[in-house]
Amino acid sequence: MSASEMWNIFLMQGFAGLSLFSVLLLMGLGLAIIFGQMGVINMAHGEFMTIGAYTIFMLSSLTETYAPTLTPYYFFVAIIVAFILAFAVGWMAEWALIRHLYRRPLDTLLATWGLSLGMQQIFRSTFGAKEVSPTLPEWLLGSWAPAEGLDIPINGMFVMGLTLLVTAGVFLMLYRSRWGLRVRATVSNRTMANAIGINTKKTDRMTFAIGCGIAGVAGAAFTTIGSTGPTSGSLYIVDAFLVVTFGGAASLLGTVASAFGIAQTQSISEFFLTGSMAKVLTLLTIITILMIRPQGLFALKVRR
Amino acid sequence: MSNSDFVLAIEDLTVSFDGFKAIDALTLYVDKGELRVIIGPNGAGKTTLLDLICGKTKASGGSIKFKNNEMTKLAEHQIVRSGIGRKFQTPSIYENLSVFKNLEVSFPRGRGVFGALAFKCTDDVKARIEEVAAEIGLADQLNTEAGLLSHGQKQWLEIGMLLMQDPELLMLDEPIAGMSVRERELTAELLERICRNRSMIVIEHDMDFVKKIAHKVTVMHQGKILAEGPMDKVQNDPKVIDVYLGH
Amino acid sequence: MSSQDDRDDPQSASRRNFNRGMAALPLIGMPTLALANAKFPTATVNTTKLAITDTEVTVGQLHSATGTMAISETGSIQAERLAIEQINAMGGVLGRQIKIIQEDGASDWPTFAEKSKKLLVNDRVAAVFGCWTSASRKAVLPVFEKENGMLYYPTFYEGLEQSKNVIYTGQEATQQIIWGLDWVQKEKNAKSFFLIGSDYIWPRTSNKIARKHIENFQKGKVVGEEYYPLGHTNFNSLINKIKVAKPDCVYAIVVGGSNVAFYKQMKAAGLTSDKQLLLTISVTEDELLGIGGENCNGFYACMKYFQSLDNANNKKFVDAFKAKYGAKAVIGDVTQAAYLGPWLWKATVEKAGSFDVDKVAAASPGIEFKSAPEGYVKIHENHHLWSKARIGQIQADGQFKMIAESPNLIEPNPFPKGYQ
Amino acid sequence: MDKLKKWLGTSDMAGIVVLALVVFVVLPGTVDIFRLNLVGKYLTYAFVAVGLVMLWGYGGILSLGQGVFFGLGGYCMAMFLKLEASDPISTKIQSTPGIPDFMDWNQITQLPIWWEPFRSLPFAILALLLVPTILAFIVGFAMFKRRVGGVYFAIITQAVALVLSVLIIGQQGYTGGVNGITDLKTMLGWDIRTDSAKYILYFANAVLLFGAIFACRAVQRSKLGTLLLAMRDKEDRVRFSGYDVANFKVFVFCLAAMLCGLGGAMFALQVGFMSPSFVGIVPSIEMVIFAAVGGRMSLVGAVYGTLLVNFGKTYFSETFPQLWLFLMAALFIGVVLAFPNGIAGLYESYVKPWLLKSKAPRDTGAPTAQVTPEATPATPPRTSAAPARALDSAPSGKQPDGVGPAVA
Repeated sequence: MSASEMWNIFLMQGFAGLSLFSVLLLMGLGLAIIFGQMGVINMAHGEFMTIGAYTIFMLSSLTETYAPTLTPYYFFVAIIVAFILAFAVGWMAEWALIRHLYRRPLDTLLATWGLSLGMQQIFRSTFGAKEVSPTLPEWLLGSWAPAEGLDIPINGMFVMGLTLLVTAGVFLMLYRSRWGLRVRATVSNRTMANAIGINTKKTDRMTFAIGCGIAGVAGAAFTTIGSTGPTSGSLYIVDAFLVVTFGGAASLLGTVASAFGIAQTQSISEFFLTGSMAKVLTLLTIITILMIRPQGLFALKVRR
Repeated sequence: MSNSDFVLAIEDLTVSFDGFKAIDALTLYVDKGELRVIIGPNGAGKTTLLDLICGKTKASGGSIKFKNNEMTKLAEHQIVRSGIGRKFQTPSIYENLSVFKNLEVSFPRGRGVFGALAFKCTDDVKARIEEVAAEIGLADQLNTEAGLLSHGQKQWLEIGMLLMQDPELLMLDEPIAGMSVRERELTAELLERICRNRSMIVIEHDMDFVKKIAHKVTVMHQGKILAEGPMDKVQNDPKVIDVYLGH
Repeated sequence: MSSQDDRDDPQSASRRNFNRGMAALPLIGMPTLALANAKFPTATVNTTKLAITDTEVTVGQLHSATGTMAISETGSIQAERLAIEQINAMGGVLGRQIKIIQEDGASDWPTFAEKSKKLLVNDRVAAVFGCWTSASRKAVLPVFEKENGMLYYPTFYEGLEQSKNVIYTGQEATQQIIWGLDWVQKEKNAKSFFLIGSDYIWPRTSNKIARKHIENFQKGKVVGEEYYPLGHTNFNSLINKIKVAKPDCVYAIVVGGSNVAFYKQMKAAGLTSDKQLLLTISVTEDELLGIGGENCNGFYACMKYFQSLDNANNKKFVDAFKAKYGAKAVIGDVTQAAYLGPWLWKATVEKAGSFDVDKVAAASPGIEFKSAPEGYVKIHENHHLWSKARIGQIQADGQFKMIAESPNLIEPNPFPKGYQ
Repeated sequence: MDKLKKWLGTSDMAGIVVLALVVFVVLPGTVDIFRLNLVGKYLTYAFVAVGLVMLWGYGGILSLGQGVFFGLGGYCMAMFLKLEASDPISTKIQSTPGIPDFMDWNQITQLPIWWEPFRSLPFAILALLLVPTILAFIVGFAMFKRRVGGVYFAIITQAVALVLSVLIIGQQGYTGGVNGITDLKTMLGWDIRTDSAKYILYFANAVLLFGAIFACRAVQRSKLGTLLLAMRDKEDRVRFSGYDVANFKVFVFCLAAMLCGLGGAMFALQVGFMSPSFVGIVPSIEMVIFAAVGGRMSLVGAVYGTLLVNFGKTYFSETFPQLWLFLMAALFIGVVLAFPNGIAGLYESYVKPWLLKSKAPRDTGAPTAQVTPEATPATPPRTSAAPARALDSAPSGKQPDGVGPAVA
């Protein structure tokens, strides 16, 4: 194998790691907000992603039927719609379910697990048990080949760009907006936040819904690289939780770092080992590190 | 000076949280049988100091010697077993259990897993529980669920739980906070009685109460000791006045 | 949507479809009904207390309607129901209408075992059409052997099994693998192969057979063999490994949701059919629904049936299927194999003149079904089917175009010597 | 009659006796052997639920990896049974007779060394109890000593479950892969597939289950049980009363794991196979719901919960196949929102007062009698997002004026 080929593989493998990183980060972000900031274990996170995926499917079918000329562009609109739909469902879920359970984090786990079962069955009844394939814009598929033998996946770049955008957005919102201030105040001292006039209930609902909305965006973006079916979202849930926990739950920066670390470990070990063993190795590494450092990579040090 | 004369000898103790020095090179000695009161404005590091002594917080530097044994490297339960008892700021009792069970659980026997499995509430345990219950004024409440007690009674119960272990050093964090006047008086009497054969460290804000119980007073400010001595001397110390009234 | 039809109220659905079946098929059976029962009194056709009356015979249907496997098993449920309705419209089996008890295995193997036991012990069904994954079959097999039931199993599978109590209407591994590999070697001049699979028994066993065949018989080379956990969604590293190894042919046995991720990422990495030859035995029309034909067009699949097969039997079958389940419904290899089950059972019962499982099992070898959508099939001594292998090329519309077909029926060989 | 009512209302033995009647008399007397075998299968899950009452209800530790231990116990048993079923004569069509069929399919020509000891039943029994316990010890020791708790523990156990299921599926030559270990036939020559064997196994299983309940009850009534409750409430107070809190948590985690192992082994015996589908995350969470439905504080309730959920699952999936997932969802949500203490809680708050209408003193000493609806089941770990207490703040809010103590 020639040096340039080696170099190409090296570049593509590096990109594979980055692309996995953005996938993990994008699915972890919504959870980082819900789990990290609010302490709610949302087992239905995957199903909120599925909402996003089915939104793409519905809009692609609509576009194909009514406005085929718009096919190359509907995707951007669809992502926004995915956010809105998942946000709305999240809003309702918080109102109906989550708000009663803030004092019992482990019970949110059971309740949202139930929610996820119900949502899966709704998807199944609405869209059928079989997987569907949304028609994606042609420009999103395929690869960009800047040099002979070097193929950079366009969908990978798209997901990466989207992740960058969403992450920046979350950081801005959390650290530069009134909402972010309210969320952080509520997280660090709920009673106090209440006392100084923050409507913590509203903040909670908003936070949960935004987390769900981001999950919807992630689900929408993943239609470019994965499947769309009633149980597609559940494929991501454990990975998402590990990313957030490993990063140190309350720290967004930790989520970013942990997504990066896990992605690199997995993608490099996958290259040198077989797929199953790479998965085992990655998980064992995470578990071991979490055992040694249970607070995750980034944690606040405060007096308790 | 030899440390061995003191029950507790703290030297050069330092702890920092992300660069903020909550306790800064603090040195403090407590005599046998002494009742020491620590006062100081909010954020002075009083509670942190207790946390450090009982092992809840790990020191960044310095030493804590209890009966001439180093405590900083020990785990919390080892520190307790060597004779240090600590009461928390808010009453920390087992609300779901009866008063009797609260005291029984605190009895220093069967502390290992299998010891606890084999533990029997024998007559000597019962006698001890009744004795302590009488001391803290809860003798007729033994079967009450602890969560139903009044705030003051909860504070006493926690003190009682510590007494079950018969510690040589007892540390109380604001024992009379939230108590009525009558309860305060009773608490003061209680502390005086239980102090007879052990040393105590008490954190308190109420100056009348402090005056009533303290043998010696230590004033803390910004993680350091500002003044130390009998109450009347400390009260007139200009530095102390400055800290309390200045800003 | 379309796939939900089968889960409507079964009564109304079957009545509706019954009428359709009546319209579609000649009414030869009806007049003979009374006569048949006189000819086949219940006491003689049913000596083992199966749930059979003078007018009715009960069979079981055991698939996952829920859970992760529902994606795959829905087609089988539909096809079996269609076949049974058609049989009923023709007068049933030995003059008896077939009644179905459907159970949900819920993608959970112990549930399959539990439900199979319920069907055999409590419901005393004469035959069961069901299972999809090897794991579910392995879970129910001891139950069928112990309670002496009859299972018609539709999926192509790894082989290494043969039971008196099972008729395997899909292909076993060698039937699907060997001819296909020979075809890519001969027609596409493939000498080096990269084997990929989801990590469980069917892909692993199939790849083992493929490897033996490539190395020992074709004198070719296997340049890589990789397995990924079920549900894995990230294949970029694997794709880079393929790029490093540069095989003439990628041999892919990825299943479930992973399939979609694999082909989408292959395309995104530039490994499209004009650059890379790929042969799969795990992608049927059902999987293409999820993957999207445009994401893997030009790749090849080897199996015994494609919806686009051009023969009269198949045309009738596809029309009936679409009439019942909607014009958008697709039919994959397993769906067709599931459709064979009830028909083969009917033929066998009629040959044996009895519903007794022992007699049905004994009468099975040699049973032919000439109007099978795939052409012609025959049950072998070993309870598998003789069938052809076919190569289809994936089209952008989610259908296959048949490129080649084995000249003769291939003999099933579940315990292939030299491949173990 | 009144006496009976009173006894039913006051003694926690009453629940056990009623359950024993149901399991030993009513069910075997009314249902056929097929359904009874199903009940037997459910009762093996009840071991897990009983373990969860100890671990989750009492210890406040929620593990989402109990399936791991159930699976390990089951695999230990299944390995023994499989070796017995793989004698050279009945496996003579294999290329290597005398080894389990799935090994032969995977070109393994010799029994792996770590399979060898499983030819011995005593070893297998020891292993099915100890393997889960030891794994629980390692995981528990590492985590509890570092004070990982609550949500974090749940997520890490989930990851452990994932690792183990990927491993078992990936190493199919040694484990049977996704199919599991199937076609188990005899134990020491005794055919476990016959109806009479099913009866015997059902009763053996029930006896073991009651043994487990009594053992757990003994633990609950010991000081250790009180300590567990105390720890769940105020972990720091227990620690500063001189107890090494982690040890107690490790103990109860090991206890629960051992019960799971036992349940898994009984499962393999009664159902005749073992598969990795128990090891994963989904079954582990389902097992938690058994305990939740029954009442996380009640051993007997956990058994009822297990039976109820599984009957429901079987019934609804037979009768309304497309509705049963909704019903499961409703069950999860309903139990958490409306009945946090499950069946046992309903019994406590409705049946018991009715039984006690003729006024009887309440036994306050027994921990089983205390059920607090709002109790937080676990304290968050030190690093969780729980708000830090403000430095040196005095307790706020009005406190009720207490009655003065009777200090003489």
